[in-house]
Amino acid sequence: MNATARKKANENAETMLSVEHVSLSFGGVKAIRNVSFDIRKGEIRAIIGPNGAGKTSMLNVINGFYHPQEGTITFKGEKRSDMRPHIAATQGIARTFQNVALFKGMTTLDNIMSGRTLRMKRNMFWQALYFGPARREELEHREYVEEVIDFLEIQHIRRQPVGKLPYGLQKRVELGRALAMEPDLLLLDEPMAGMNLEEKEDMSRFVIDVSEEFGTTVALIEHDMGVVMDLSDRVVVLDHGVLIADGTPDEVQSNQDVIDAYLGISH
Amino acid sequence: MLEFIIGLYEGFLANPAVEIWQDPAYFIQNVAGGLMVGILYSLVALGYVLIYKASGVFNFAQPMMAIFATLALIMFHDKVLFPAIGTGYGLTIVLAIIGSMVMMLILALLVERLMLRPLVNQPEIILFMATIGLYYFLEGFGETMFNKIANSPVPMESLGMEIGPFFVGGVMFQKVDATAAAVAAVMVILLAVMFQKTSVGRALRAVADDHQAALSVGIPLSVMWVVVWVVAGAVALVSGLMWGASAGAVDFGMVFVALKALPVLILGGFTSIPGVIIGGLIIGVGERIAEIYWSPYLGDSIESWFAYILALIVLIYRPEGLFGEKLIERI
Amino acid sequence: MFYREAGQFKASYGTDQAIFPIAQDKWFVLAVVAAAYLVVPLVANSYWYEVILTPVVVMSLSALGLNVLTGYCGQISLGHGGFMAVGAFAAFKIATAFPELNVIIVFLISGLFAAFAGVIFGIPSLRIKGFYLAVATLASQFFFEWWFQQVGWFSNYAPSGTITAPSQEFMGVVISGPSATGVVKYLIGLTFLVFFCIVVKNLVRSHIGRSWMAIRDMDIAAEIIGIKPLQTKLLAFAISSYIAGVSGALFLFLMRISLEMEAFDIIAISFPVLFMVIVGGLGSVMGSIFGAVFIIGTPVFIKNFPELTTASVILVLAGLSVAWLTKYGVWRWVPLVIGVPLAVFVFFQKFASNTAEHIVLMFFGLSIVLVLIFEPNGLARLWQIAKEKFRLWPYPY
Amino acid sequence: MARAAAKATPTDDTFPKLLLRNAKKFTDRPAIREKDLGIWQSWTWADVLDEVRAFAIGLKKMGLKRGDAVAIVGDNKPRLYWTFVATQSLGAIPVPVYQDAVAEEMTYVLRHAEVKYILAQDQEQVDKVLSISEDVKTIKEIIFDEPRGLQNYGHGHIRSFEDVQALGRNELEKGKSAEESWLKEIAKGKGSDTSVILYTSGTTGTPKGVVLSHDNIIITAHNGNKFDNLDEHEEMIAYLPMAWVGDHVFSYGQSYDAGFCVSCPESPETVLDDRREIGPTYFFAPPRVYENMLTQIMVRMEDAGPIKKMMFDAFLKVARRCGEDILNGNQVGFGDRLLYAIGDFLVYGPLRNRMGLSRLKVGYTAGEAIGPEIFRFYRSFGLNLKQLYGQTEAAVYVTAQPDGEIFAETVGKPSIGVDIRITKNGEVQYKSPGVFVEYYKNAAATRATKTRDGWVHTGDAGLFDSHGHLKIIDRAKDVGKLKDGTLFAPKYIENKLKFYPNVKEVVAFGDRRDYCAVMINIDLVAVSNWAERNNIIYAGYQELAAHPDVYKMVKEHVDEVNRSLAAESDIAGSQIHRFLILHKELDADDGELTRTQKVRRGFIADRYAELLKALYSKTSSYRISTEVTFEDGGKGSITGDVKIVDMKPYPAEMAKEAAE
Repeated sequence: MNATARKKANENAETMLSVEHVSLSFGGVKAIRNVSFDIRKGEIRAIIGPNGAGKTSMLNVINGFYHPQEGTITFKGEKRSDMRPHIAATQGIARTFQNVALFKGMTTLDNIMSGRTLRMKRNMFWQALYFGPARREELEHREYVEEVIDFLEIQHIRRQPVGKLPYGLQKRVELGRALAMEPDLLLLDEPMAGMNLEEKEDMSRFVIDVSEEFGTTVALIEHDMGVVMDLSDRVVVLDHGVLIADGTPDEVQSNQDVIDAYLGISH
Repeated sequence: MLEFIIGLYEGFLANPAVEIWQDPAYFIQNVAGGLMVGILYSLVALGYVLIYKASGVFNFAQPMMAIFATLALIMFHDKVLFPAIGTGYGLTIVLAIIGSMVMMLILALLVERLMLRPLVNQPEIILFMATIGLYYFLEGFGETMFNKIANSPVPMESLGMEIGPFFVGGVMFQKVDATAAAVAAVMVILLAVMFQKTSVGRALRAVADDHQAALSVGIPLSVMWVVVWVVAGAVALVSGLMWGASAGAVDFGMVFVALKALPVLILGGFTSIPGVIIGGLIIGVGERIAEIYWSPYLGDSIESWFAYILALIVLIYRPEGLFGEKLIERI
Repeated sequence: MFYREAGQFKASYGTDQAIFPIAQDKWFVLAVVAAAYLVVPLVANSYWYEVILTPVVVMSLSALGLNVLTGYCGQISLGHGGFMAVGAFAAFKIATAFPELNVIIVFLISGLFAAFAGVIFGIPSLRIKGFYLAVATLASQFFFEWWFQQVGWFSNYAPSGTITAPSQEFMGVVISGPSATGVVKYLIGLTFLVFFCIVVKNLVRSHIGRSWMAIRDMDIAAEIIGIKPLQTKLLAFAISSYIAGVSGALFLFLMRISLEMEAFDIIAISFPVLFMVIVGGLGSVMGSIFGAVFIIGTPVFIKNFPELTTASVILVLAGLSVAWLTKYGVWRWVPLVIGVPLAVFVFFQKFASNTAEHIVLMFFGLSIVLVLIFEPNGLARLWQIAKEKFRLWPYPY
Repeated sequence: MARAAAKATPTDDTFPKLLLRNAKKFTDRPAIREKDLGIWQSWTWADVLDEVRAFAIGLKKMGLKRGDAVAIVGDNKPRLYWTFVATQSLGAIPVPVYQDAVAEEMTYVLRHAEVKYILAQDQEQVDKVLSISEDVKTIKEIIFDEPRGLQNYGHGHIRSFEDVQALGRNELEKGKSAEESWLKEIAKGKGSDTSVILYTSGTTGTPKGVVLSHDNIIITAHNGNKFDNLDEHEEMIAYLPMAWVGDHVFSYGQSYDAGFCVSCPESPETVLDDRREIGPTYFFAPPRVYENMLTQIMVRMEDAGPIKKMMFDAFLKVARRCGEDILNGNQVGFGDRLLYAIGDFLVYGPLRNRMGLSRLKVGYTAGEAIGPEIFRFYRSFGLNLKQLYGQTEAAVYVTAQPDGEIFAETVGKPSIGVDIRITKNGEVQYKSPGVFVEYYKNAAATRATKTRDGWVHTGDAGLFDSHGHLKIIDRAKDVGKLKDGTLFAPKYIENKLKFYPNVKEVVAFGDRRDYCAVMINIDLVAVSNWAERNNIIYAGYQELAAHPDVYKMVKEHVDEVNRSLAAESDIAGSQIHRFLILHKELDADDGELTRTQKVRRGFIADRYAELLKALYSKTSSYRISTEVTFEDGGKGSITGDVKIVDMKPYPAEMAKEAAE
């Protein structure tokens, strides 16, 4: 199914997340200024913009790592202005980082298993005995994790410590950890940065498959325009913390402000 | 319950206040004494800050270096060559100081080559643990080397230091303490100037900010490290001498007092020279006052932990210390 | 060489996630445990029990506790002796207040007090990281040192502050106090060690352990997958201190019988246990035991075999010079140039009793630095590498 | 004699009936395993019956009829094996297709067999089938095993295995009738029914569809099991192409007959690890697998430390001296036995473990002659490796080596139930219960291969030795003569050279020529490793192949082969006079190798005609440009100078002296 077909399917979908009039500044430096946009259920939403446009800050606001000074965020109908990252996780927001943020001392399997932490309820005493419900729970989650591993085709590195893996695979493991959370909204911060062409193609396929097979809503930051145009249903363009365009890839591509921003013309 | 609170109020606030009111001279004398001790804490802590700022290493062995350097000086001054056996010839104080500094230079070179260089790019916590290893090594090595001269007094006369009390406005001070404080103050000013004004100092600051950047502007990292460890060694020698002078004799047990510099360090912030000065004064005065006025209610020798708890409480509110640089976590 | 893994396939996740998925490993460990229970009591004498065996099991347990906090959760602590002291004093108070209560139960209860203390002093860990935290943990160490000495109630108002483990019989066997035999004390300690090794191993391979390691490896990412930092760290503090408390109680009841607060000070306990964990291997259950064996065994070795010590020190230094062959140029001779005369000198000192202690200090310091340089993951990692070599045998890779 | 061994009775004369029997007899024993999601998922015989029943009834519901052809294409997976028996239970005919077949090969097979239903393992195969569906009008339905990426192939004729099973289960829930009528269908089947059509990969010309009956396969499989005492406790790993007769007979036929469990690897890349995990007791591999394993061992041992290397070499010698005798149960001195036992602990045992063959009861090699040295190497390490000689047309077994009677240069005695005769022109012919029914829709070819009284031409030249063991020299048509009349057996020479780990492929020429000359492919893995150790810098295969040092090394190998040839009086004259190292690796994609990695000598002679000419001239170097096909199907060309080296042959007598 191509992007246009998906777009049609999503047009009437409900809004999963909406960002309203959000501003964020660090000690006087304004990172985001009065930005509003929404993400619909099931779509792939790209956030693009030149360096320093505030894209990563935007993701950090969405998953509670930064606290905006102004504005609100409505996620699944619940309005908030502030939140802690682990609460965002509880509500169904997962993310990956621009510079891979894996647990270097753990294996691929353990890294992805750690994505299931929120769903594991057995207390310490059962765990200490590794018996009964705790063991069953652990094995059930292992099964789900194995499906993620299968999905991302990383069986062969299952038992390897992630610290020693090549960069492209690390990114894949990180995506795996986010998927293991079974999130409603998946935030990907430059999932293809630093990859070669083949790895980029693989990653694009995974992103599309995630959207189609799991029905996960995806918001991604990406520099590679080709990738963005292929993958995404709708695009938000930020420049110097200001939203300068919002629409389908085609609309955005022909927007004069966007072209200027990318050519470096100051306003 | 109410009685308990009243008890607390009386014990910790009312009664001390009354006592202070009744005998202000005693209070002032204690404050002054606390300040003197505090400046010595600051001096030891300064050694930590120097090394941390320049190389990112939290050198746990700093107090051990102080004792080591001081004992080396005493050795050179007293019985050079075979201290462990107890024979040999004494040197003049100037030569002894030079000898001691040469030893610190050798130590710095060895540490840089054999410990820091292989551990470059390791997490700070690993380097920290390595310095605990250095601490043990220096203690074992020093105890073996200086077996016969441990517990010797600092050669006060040769250093031109006087013993005995003096009075300022009816408040009594020890000359030793005053000398120590004065030396410490001079030391601090010298270092501050060096860091701010000289090219070496600027280079050191560059190294601390960013190893890569420092390399790219052509500063040889290893040289800088040796320089800073030698400077820290000098600070260690001075602080060891001052501690030894006020304590009467130098031995490895002194290290516990010197560890008091740690809360000073975290209170002031690892990276701030003014921070450790003020931190040292706060802790020096704080623990003396607490000891004097609160021990009737808490028990004796509160000093042993007061500094730590004070630092801990400050840390909860300011994790980077009073003057430390605020860490902004970026992802 | 010993491994014959072909045919050991896993048909369920249960077998795949076993502690020892390879049959040979499982049998080897079971054999070692069986030997510790059955063979050791047949051959050991009281010197061995007092100087090596009981100290090793007790300190292994203590190191295991610290490994939970530092090795798995990444929170470095210099206050471990304080928590052990809490356990020891709690056990002493409970055992003297309720003489009827079985000491085994006393040990388990006294751990709770230490766990509580651990949680209190762990609270700052939410905001303080790295060596700021390390220094902060010293606060607990010094505070408890002072407290237990200052308040007579803790030592039942003994004038010197000395506490002594009371005697108790269980099913006709003296299991605590001065008259308990070495073998009984050793077996009790061993049982505690084995039990807590299993508990910790199970915890660290569960989601709890993964949360700890996540916090250790990258706390920001951990938070983003929904791990609550404070809760997770406090749990590590609690479990670490609990085990420390139990080991403190064992330290009093099985090892020292009679002690003062100084026995738990930073030089006597906190640093050595930290060394055990570093040398043995951060984040390894097995490593805690290796570390304890190394740190406890080395002084005994040095005291008993001075000639061998001198020889092996020289050998190690020479080996070091060779190992640094390509890396450090002429500097590689430094360990030899300094070390050999020193070793010889020390040997001719005939090991005056305090000299031996100083040698031990030097040796510990040196081994920490060497371990950090050459194998930051400690002896446990070396063990792993050896195992891997045997699995691949005769292939080199 | 042939019929005497036949044991098929009406109750278990077809695979579906065997399945019913096994589900009853071995109910809870594992029947098949697959490494999936990190562990070995297992199905018992009862489970398999359950899965197959649902699938078969689903297929029936979809309209599969007796006699319809069902193609099966993909890697070895349980569901693909189940499709065989499910198809057979309805009287339809399974047609396995090589999973790496390119579109045109596949089109040919699907059209020729008039395939109506296709079981494609994954998206890749489905895409391939879809790409040719225009050309194969008979296709009605595509069923896939692995749903990954196939969610949106949303038209009615593509569905998942589960969907078909759901159809069947739905029927089964409605009442007993569905199952009863299925059982009735099974009962209708008889031994002489067509069981499977296997398309031969075709060394020459278009593939031929070999029709094998249930009797063919079941009786042969049963005899094979009896020959090696295989029972339900065996473990084996299915990793060879399902369209190849070997896999069909070993992993399907013998498994269903004996009731043992077959394990399917996670993916083709993980076969080695999977084999190590399973530890098969019964193992089959073509010689190249053993060659690769040996190369791997030698290469890795080269990197071992000096002490380890010394130990390895020493025990290698011990094994060479007495290993085979110990395995064969011959008299061996105590000293050697002791040394061998130590060697077993230190070297042989661990190596068997690394290869995953610790538990091996019997291992076979066939398809091509294996180098005697390689063969002996494995046997001396305590692995009961044996050779067999077989053909698709015979449902594999023609001859096999019985335990204890192993001679490296022969392929053993006639298998149970097989009669063999050797014709005057040296060709081996056989007659057995496994002899195929016919070539599908190709009566002419059938007639050309199978005589009216049931003897089959093998096309191989061979002879019986004094022990009554068959010795295959070469393809009957390939054995030739040099101009001076000396016998020239190209494969014999090629295999001798291929024993060296550095040599991957060899093509020998000499028939009706003045002398023997060879083209060589070096083994990139082995040689690059060697190059690394010797600090030889190279950019790729071509540069490495042309390197003077590599030439020097290969020259030594050729010289040794010449010396050994000189010792054999009949063929001493066919020593290698000139050789060259090819500038590119021979590749199946370029048609230089068959899909089973056999050298296509004639094709190569045409393709490199200029080089061949150079071999038989005086030139010492030739510049050649060759077109190559890349993995993605694109084309390109490789150009380079190829050096040709002259060899000095040994006089027959002198070589003998040297050998003594």
